[in-house]
Amino acid sequence: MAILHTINQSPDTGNQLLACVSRALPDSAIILYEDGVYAALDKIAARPNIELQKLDCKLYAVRDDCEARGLQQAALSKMVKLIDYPEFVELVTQYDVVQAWS
Amino acid sequence: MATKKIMYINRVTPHSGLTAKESLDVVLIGAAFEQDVALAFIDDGVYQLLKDQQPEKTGSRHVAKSFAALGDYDVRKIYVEQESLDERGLSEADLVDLRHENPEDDYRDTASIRLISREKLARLFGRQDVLFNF
Amino acid sequence: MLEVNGRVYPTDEEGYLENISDWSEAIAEAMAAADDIKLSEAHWDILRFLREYYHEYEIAPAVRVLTKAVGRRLGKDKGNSKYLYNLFPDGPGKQACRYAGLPKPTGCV
Amino acid sequence: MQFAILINSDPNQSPAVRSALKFTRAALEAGHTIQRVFFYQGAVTTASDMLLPPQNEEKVGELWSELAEKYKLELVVCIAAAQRRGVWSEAEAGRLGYKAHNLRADYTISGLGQLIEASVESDRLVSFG
Repeated sequence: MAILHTINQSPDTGNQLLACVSRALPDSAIILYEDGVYAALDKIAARPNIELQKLDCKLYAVRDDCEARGLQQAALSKMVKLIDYPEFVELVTQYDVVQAWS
Repeated sequence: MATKKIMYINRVTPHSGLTAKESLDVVLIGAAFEQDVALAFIDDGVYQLLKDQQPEKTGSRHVAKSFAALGDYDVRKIYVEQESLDERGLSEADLVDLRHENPEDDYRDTASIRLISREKLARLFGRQDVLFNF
Repeated sequence: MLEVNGRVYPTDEEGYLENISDWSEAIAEAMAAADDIKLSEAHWDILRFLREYYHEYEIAPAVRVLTKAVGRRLGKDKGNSKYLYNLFPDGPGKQACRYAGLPKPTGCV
Repeated sequence: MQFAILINSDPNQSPAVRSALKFTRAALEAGHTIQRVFFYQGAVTTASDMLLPPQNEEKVGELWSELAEKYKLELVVCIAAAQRRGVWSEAEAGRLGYKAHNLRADYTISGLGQLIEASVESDRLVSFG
């Protein structure tokens, strides 16, 4: 039973991302959206404690939310795949349950 | 109606707004639907279960007191993450004692709180049909 | 609003007391009288039980929970909905909680 | 697949109401169905007809109405959360003696049971905010 995690907070606003990363299992995926996309910045993704590159799970960020915030694709971690809402929907159908961190 | 595994994950402090109370409201109303229900307290959510809270000092609601009624609502599985307690210097002795009558054991009075490791709880999340986060 | 012995107590539009601390036995009797009910010792058992339950848990229990909790604490002969509905025909959750000065039961909305 | 949508955050404090709208629209356009959209906690103010943002800002409550009309969506506002935050249907306001009411057309006020029912009867619960 694989989990789709969603994160909508900047890692420096709350501790959603840390809470998620410390509990994410290898077969799960993480979608960063709204302010959650700031974690896709290469520099932040690589921070100690976060270290998204060490996670085995798949990482996605919502393209509109990145572009709205002026995050250029070149500045984002290579680990992160940009998605649009139809792909967000598709991912929800592929995973067994959604863990929407609050 | 089908029976699903529903877990309510509580991750916020109890006195900073309505969230803890509004989370409990969902649990209490949901109890009438006779689903397979569990609560989990992780991160700052473990503060919700601290005993000796005196919310009347600040005019907030006493959710810890209300949790004690969960047994009457047939909510019997209350998971508390061990690491979240450890990180805050807390132990089970600091928490309210929640109890229920266990229908699988001749309705014997049974403790509802189960300490669970972060890793096991993370696996348990994946075995649910529905996750509510508050 | 509810007037008892010359004093006026604020209630919400459904007749629940706004301040739980305003409650007295005279208030319960006045609420019951307005519904043409004379409170018996059997009614008082339930009302006292509800007061204690609320004091302990800060929850006005829904009828299903009330039934079970009464059965456990006051005996199985009282912990069934027929017995409770006989005492409180408008619904033991709502009516008994109102007489006991509690808010509307959780689970009624 | 059938989804239940839960939205928790105040539309003036968080983009959650808007993100949920985008998700719901994408799901419907992909041929999925929406069991119910449930507005809880701060999100209930989405349903107020008496919010007046400046003219250059979108009314997200209205966008939901448009989507609801097009796809016959059920938009349900939690009664307990709504009463706390001043969102009233004409019927509820009348019953409790308030003169004003502000629930937008296309939204209904109901209990938390609707949220539980939607989450049990759909394939996935997706929460925002």
